Amino acid sequence: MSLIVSDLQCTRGNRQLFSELNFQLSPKQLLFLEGKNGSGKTTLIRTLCGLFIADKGNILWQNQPIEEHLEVYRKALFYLGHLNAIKGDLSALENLRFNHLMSGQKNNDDDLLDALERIGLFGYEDFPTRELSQGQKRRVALARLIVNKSPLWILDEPFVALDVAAVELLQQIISQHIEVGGMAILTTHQAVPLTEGEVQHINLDDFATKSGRVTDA
Amino acid sequence: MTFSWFKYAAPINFYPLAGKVIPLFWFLAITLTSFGLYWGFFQTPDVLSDQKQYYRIIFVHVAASWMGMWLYAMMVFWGLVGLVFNTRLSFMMAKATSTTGALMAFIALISGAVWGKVSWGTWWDWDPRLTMSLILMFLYIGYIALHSAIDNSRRADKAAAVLSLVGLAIVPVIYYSVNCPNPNECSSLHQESSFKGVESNILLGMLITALGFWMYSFATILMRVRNIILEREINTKWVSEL
Amino acid sequence: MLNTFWMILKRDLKLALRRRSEVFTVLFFFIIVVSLFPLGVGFNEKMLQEIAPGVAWIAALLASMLALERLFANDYVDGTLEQMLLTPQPLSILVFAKMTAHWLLTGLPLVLVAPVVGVLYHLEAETVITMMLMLLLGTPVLSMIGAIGAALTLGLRGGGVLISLLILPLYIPVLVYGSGAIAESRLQSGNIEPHILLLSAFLLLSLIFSPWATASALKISLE
Amino acid sequence: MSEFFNMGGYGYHVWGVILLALGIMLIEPINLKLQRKTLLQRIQRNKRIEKNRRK
Repeated sequence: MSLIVSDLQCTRGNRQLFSELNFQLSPKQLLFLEGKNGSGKTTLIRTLCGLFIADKGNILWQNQPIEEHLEVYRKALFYLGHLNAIKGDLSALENLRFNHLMSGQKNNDDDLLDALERIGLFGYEDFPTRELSQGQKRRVALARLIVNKSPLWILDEPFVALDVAAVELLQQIISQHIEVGGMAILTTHQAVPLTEGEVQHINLDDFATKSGRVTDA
Repeated sequence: MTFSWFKYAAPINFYPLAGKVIPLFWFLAITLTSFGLYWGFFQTPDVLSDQKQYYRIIFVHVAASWMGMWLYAMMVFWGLVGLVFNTRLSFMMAKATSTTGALMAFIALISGAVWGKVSWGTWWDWDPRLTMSLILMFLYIGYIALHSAIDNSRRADKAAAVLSLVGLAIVPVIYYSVNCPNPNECSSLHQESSFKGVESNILLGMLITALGFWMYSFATILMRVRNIILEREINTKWVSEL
Repeated sequence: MLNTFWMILKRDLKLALRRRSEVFTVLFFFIIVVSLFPLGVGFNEKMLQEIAPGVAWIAALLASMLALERLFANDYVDGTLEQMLLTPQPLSILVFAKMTAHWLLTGLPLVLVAPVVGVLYHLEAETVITMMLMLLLGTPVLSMIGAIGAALTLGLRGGGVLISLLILPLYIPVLVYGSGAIAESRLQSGNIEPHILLLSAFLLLSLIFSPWATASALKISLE
Repeated sequence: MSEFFNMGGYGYHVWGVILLALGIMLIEPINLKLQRKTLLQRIQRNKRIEKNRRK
């Protein structure tokens, strides 16, 4: 079970972002994506999720191209972007339950309530989330990580808008996920201390096409 | 040397090829259109059974409305090719076709209205043919509006292609509903064939003019596609070396 | 798969019930448009009866258009749509659930409020029943074709006006047969069976194709 | 000759349509030519900018 990316090349608009990108991610590995603004971090993440189609290259999950086994891949994938994907009119519990079920996981309200408690929302479970603060909303979204059983996590700037306590908690959650054999891809400058497993770094600036120009197809 | 279609699917190779054939299409367009119109005006009777000399509007009207419909189909075709094979050039072809198609639909609409004025005494009559050219015009406008509302050219191309496909799927239904608004009165729907009882001289004029319009459409579509290629590939090496 | 359908349908309905005003906006828009027409064209009873089918349908087209922009926009803005695209469920089921919710919230209320049109335009009971029947058959088509437009214009500036430009021409068959049947039912020898068959065929056609077309449009818009 | 242009009294309509159609069909390619000219100018400008940058 691993994610293999080979010879990936992506273009956004008329600008080629990166090319000849290769890496492999295996269980108990944590990958940090780095790069300047506009180096294509978000595009790469969207490509890895199968939302954006690359010009060239392969993304293999369990040695099979993801676009051919989308259902298998998406069951294994958990993605969280800048947006929280929560509805202000629904309560924290309702939001968590809906998102959890949608990603094809089993529902158990006790687990969900435990997760909300662990992320620090005890007592807020039934509040409409529009009444929560920015940081609390982010916590509702992050609570999904606690109950999630997917092996591959892709998190785009997960530490934004969190206070110190929440950052610590999230670091713990990620490190636990790695410990039990999970994989994670993160775009962040925040270090995550691991108890087990190894860390990879990829700087997209190293893969940028020199002049940022489209080469002739 | 074998001619490779795949080679010419790349804008860099297609651009010079298109440049070479454009004059040929212009030559054909001018010759055929002038010959068709000459035939239509000089080799045909002045008066048809019930219609006077104004019937000569049809040489333009029929050619333009055929082109309006054909170019829509062609636009959908290129969009579909683009969606299936993900080739940039086919999307550019679809985009280039849309403008010429809209102009043809516009000419068909105006000439149809003038025709209505002289033959029925009114600029507009809700006759199925005229109504269809109006709707065709709307479909072109929708395509162009959607394409120009999206900044990202990749999304614009694909979205417009899907829209045109949906349009093509619904056009037969629209056509039926316009031709037969009351299904009780047209259980045996049939559109009188445009060719029935038309004098062969007139038919010949119409066909040749339509062929000329066709060549004209190719010429302008290729000219526009060359512009689109330049615009979209302005950052590439080969364009900067032109 | 059926589970997913129910889940999304239930959530969309729940959300709408927590913001009831949005449902009523569409309904009152329909009633206002319908009641403005007589003020513009005069109160002649005969004429009102004549124009009622067309007016009711055009008001229905515009009302369902009004709510289309929001069909995916809210989920797009807060990231829910992106998450939905990433779930293992087939996107067309998801889309179909959202269309159904849209119809239940904007199409069905119009069917139920049709008798008001009957009162305002002096229509007979039979005509009103035909109107309700035709609205019942036609409004789902509006939601389904409209969803394609909503998906294509997702997140664009001025998306609302653009949708109408793209989608209104495609509504023509519904308008023609929907109002044609109502007009026909006012005749002594009126036979609306062919209208019903044609509209049902169109409904079936959109049931088959529109979830799929909308799903591919969403993928394009979110790429 | 004038009889021909008169078209049995429908001259304005017939020739109006023909002129309009040919007019549109003339303006379109001219417009495309102009568009092409500005594009080529832009490309030349880009080239100069590039050259100056290298110096």
